[in-house]
Amino acid sequence: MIFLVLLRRLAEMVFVLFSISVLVFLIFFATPGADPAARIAGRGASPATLAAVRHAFGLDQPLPVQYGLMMKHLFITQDLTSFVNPGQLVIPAVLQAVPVTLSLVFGAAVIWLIFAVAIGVTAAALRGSVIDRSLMFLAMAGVSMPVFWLGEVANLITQARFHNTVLFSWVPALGYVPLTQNPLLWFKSLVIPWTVLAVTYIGLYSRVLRANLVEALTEDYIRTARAKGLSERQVIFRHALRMSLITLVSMFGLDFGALVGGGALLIEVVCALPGVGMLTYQALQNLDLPFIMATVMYGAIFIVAANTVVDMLYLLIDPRARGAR
Amino acid sequence: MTAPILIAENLSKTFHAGRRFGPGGRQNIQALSNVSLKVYPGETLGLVGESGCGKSTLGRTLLKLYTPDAGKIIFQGQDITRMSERALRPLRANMQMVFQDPSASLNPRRRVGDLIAEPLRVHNYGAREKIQARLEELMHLVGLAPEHLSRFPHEFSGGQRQRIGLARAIALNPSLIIADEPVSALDVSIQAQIVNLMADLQEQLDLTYIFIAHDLAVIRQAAERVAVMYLGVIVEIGDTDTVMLTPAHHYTAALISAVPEPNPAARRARTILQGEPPSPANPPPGCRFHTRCPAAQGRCKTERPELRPYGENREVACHFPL
Amino acid sequence: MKTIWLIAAALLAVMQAAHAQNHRGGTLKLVAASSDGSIDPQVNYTDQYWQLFIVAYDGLVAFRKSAGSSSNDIVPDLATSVPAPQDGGKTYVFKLRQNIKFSNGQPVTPADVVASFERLFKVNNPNAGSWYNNIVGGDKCLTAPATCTLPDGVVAGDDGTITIHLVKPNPEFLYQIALPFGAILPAATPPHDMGTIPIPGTGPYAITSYDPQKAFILQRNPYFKVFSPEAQPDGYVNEIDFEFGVTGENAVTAIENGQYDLDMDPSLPADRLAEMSTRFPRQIYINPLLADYYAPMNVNIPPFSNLNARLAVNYALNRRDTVQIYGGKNLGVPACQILPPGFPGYQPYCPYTKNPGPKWTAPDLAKAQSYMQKSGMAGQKVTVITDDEGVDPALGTYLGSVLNQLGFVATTHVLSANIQFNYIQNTNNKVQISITLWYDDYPAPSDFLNVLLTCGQIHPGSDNSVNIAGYCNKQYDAKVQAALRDAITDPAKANTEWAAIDKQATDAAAWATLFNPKQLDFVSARLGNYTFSEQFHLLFDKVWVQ
Amino acid sequence: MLAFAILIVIIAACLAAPWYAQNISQSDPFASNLDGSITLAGQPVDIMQSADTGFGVTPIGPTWTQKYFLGADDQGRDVAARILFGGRNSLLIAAGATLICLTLAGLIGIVAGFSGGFVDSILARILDILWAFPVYLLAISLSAVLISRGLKLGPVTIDSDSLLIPIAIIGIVYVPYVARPIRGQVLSLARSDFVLAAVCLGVPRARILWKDILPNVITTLIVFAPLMMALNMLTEAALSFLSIGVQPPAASWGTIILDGEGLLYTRPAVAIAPGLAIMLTVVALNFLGDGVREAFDPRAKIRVQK
Repeated sequence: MIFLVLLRRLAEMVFVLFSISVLVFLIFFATPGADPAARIAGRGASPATLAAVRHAFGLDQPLPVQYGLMMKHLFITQDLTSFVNPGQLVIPAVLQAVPVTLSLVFGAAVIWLIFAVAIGVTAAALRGSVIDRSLMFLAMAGVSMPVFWLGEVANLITQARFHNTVLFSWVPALGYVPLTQNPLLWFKSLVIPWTVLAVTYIGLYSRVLRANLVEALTEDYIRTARAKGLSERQVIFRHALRMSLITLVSMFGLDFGALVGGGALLIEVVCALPGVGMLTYQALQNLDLPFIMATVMYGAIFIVAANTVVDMLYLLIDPRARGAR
Repeated sequence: MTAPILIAENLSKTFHAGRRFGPGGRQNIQALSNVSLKVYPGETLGLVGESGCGKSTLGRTLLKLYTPDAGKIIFQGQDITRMSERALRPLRANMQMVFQDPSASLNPRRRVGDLIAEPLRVHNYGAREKIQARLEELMHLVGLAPEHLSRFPHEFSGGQRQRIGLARAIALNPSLIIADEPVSALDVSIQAQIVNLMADLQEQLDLTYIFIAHDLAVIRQAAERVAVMYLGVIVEIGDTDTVMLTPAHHYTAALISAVPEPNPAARRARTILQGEPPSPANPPPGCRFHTRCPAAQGRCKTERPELRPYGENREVACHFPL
Repeated sequence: MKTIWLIAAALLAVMQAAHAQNHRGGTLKLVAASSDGSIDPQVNYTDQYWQLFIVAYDGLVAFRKSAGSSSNDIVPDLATSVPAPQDGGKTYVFKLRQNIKFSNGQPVTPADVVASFERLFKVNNPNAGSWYNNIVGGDKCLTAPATCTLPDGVVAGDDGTITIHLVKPNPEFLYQIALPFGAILPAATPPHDMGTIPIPGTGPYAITSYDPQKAFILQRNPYFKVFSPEAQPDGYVNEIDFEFGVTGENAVTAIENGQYDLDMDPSLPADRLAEMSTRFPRQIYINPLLADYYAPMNVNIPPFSNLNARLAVNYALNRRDTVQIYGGKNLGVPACQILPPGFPGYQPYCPYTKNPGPKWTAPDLAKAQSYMQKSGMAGQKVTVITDDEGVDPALGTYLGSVLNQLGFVATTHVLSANIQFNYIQNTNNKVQISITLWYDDYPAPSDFLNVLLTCGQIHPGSDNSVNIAGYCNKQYDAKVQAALRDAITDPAKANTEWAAIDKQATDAAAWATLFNPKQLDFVSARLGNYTFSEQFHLLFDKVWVQ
Repeated sequence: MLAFAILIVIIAACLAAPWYAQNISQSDPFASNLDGSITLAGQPVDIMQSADTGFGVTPIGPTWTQKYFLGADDQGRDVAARILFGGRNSLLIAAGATLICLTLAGLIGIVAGFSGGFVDSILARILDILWAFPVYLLAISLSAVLISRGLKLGPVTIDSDSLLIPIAIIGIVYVPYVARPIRGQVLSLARSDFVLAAVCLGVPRARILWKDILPNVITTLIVFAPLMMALNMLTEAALSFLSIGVQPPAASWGTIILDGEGLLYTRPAVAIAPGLAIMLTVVALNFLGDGVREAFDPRAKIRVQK
């Protein structure tokens, strides 16, 4: 049965990806200043040269044929090359960027989960108190900050204003150092981006967790647990938290997928991390269709895959979902 | 006997649950299978059975809220089975429904007056003043104060809400009301009030009821005739007293014996049903009850018993009736 | 006396050699925000990569590798001497040097030269249709690049001579083949854009790897021996690493910390200039560029189809403000005319100023307003198209503000730097006014006055229509042709003609020239022997890092 | 309701922008002022201050006086006045996009959920596609096209510098986020007893939609409104920061952050102030959203009744 579901999901995914690729393709060709031939040929090329380039790159073919060729190069022969950096293979470039994005998102995820659970549980345990209210206000502030702005401010503080103080003198210059090259530097160079990226999610998750916990604490089974003489802490940790985490897990799946799929674009740009988001950003800046296509496909795959995984998890966790839908 | 107000002939209805390639695949749930029924003017026909047996589906199909896959519905001599919603609209005034959960069937965002006036407006009852007068009259009929017209449903108790539901149902002077478990969501004391109110209204307004319930006690109180359903099939139909006292179908017997008897002396040997009812998605062949029937024999497994007359005013679908 | 001189000379030579020995070695580390396309020298048309190509490839002739204006001179490179034109300027005979090897060990032969010229067409060189098609057979190659041969155009003789025949005389031919496009490559080089795959060359360095996401690396060419010190001296550093992915602010910090030697991006972050100049004054080099920052105005669509409107803009522009935006008075010189200072044919000329004369002093707002009134264009909507790189958005915003003050209703659109230059050229986009920058390709006035302002450079509907203003004047074109003809026989006369043409173009006000920018290089503390060529900027084979 | 009060103050302040520019800062926040000067403590001070070395020009920093309260940007314009003007655009775009998003999402959700069948499948597919399209990629791609060429759709022509473009783009990208829950709600409403009851009463479908379904959907949309507006505000800032939102000389908080990015090391106030403005507004909107949800959400109400 699971196999059938997967099959159906796969078909849906292919359809969605196909539509997105067509959309991207059309948007690109509708964009002025995006004549790839002119950019491949270089500045000042004469019309005859332009025509020759157009022919050499198959850009004089009808759009559907061009689309088909591009898809063939992207998925079948996997030798799609850039329009802007001729000869540059698209797929290795994306694969090269993935570890950067994964490093960024993984680290941030660890931070945000730890802090969100800590804050959420604290606030729920102390619900109604001043601490609860301040924590929730801070969480809301975290959700409400433009992430690129926070990144800029963090850079200002750690790279310039207070770089020479004890507090931030350890912060290396912006950029990415591969884990394999220098683990310590890898860690140091990612701490600030991790924190910046985590702030929004800490806010979001801690608020959701607190709300769930508070609601769970009014449920019957919690009352039973209390009646059995369990302490408040035991009630929260053994019972309420376990149920509330299910919501968090599904949120986490979707957010993680979106971020790995290129959602961390702004933070990568601001912190100069050469991840998938940065690659996407540059491709869009360059209007480099092969790259745009590859990164959008990659991002969409992650988003759809994350959706599927979350749905599957739901099926596993919650048997009721199986009959329904 | 007068002509039936409503005739159902061989109604079948199958629901499709799930998507073809969805989790669990596509399921065909046969909610009604060859159901035939006649309802006579002025009577109350009880419809009883376990939950999931298709009685609500039958009620809704009779009102064309669901379109049957096969069979015929004849209401006041007109075949409404294939009628368009537009053509049906005038007839809707004559057939109404009362729902189980009045808090769900009354839009919580609309005022009571608005809710009750809805059918009047839709069927062009008349000018605003005329409607207002009718509203007050209706409130009076169901035992509510006219001042309550401007309130929202959630400001009422369950029983009061069901009265509102009744007021809306009778607003257009229908001939037939299908009441789908109208009291099962209510406290027992309130149940009796509503059942009595319905009886009063029946008398005053010359109503015909189909009264759906899973509670035999309520049926016994409210209905003159009763139809017993099991897995989308009517297994027994007849006068309430006859059916209750001398059930002919083994399922009816089991159902009745499950009811706690207030008088210990009258306690009979109880037929306890074994196991869960089979899934309507995959009903057993032959007699649908044979998997749980104490008297089942080989024939029951293959041959489906038809509803056949059995005594006076009674029909039973069983190869080996009691 | 003589002996003393000899001893002194010998001593000096030894000292110099020791000097060279001391500084030899190390890795020059360059950095930029992003890569710049193909590393095929016959394809890539960017200043950044040209700067690297000239230490890896040679043409028959080259620009002299030296500081100052002598860097505009043509010197022999793979050819033994710079040939004088024959046959009224239609024939050039080169003699190829012997015993020169490519970085893959193969010798350079006349066949390589012939193949390299044919390859220009096969790879669709951007100037194949505007420069090199003047070689006999070039036009045919243009229509069928794949099968291009130049049997009557580039002829290899038995004695190691190469004879090139042109369709018509061209005073700029030697310049055109001295650029990296004219690089002589092995005949076996595949006849398509090699993209990211290095091609062997003859310079002191050879490209060893290129990843547009990461780095461009050159190492010493083991087969290189100095054959023409003026054109191709030996380099000091052993390796040149050019890394990508570090943007302005971070690059400055990294150079301050000595992690890199030079930021290759054209403009440095404006808000760091003051800090750099006060903290690290000795690491800053300023050199004038043969370039114009200008605002081309489309003379074919309103409101700038009206001469008075164009004049109004020219009079109203406070060019000092634009220099302020660019980074201050030391980084740019206000200008009104087309040709940059120091260019052949340059005669200082500025009509659009308070006191018209050779120099711009201040805007003349009264005149601007009166021209504006005459134009009747007040209230017209105008969109300034600028790019998002460096100070360009700020210049665009400023221009918009000036237009608004004049009475237009102006907004500024910021497009990605990677598309803006193509976008403003395409007539379909109906760009009214924009901000752009033009560097010379080589020191000939035609590179501005012919390329940017003649009818032949307008290609409607194409992304390559470099006469952005769409200025087309038959009489002007005739003058340009005359000057081009005279340049072959009488360069001095031609320069006088160019000065007049410059004046005419300036008066037509198809542009509002803003200023001539200067190149600010912020280098690491260890970088020495900074040598700035007017053609190719910092020469990497001249600098040392230890 | 503190949140609401804060919002009102912010909106009022932004509405007062022209008054501020005219009477307090006395400068045109849209005109470059590169060679102007002001008098500070009796001394004339250049607005754009050239470094002694002749390299680099630094705008004046916060004066904390009525003129150039927060200093100048790289065009010598009064940042405080620009923030007030920018706030108008930021709020307008966020509100406009919210309106578009909710209208579209409501329509799609209702049509999909209520008509079911083929139409529903088509609409659900479209939502799936938009959903899987990474938000920023979609926004950036659309902006790249629209900002540079404007939009011509039959009789409708939108100038490329029109605020409608960012409004439309931001409005569209979040449609699936709202349309999906709305569709779900309509689906369950369409199967609810009270809709069945209405059918039974012979109420025409259109009237059921209008009287029974729409009011419920609108309530949900109202609950969504402040939250979407907060989200749109952040998105607008991000797009403008990538210079594909509001185009100069018009300003929004996002473009001012972008202006400030180039001055981050010397004049951080230019970038920090609009960021704080965004944060304050979005916090207020989010709290307002919580308030609205508590006021409207039936579950919350039941809890109150208990």
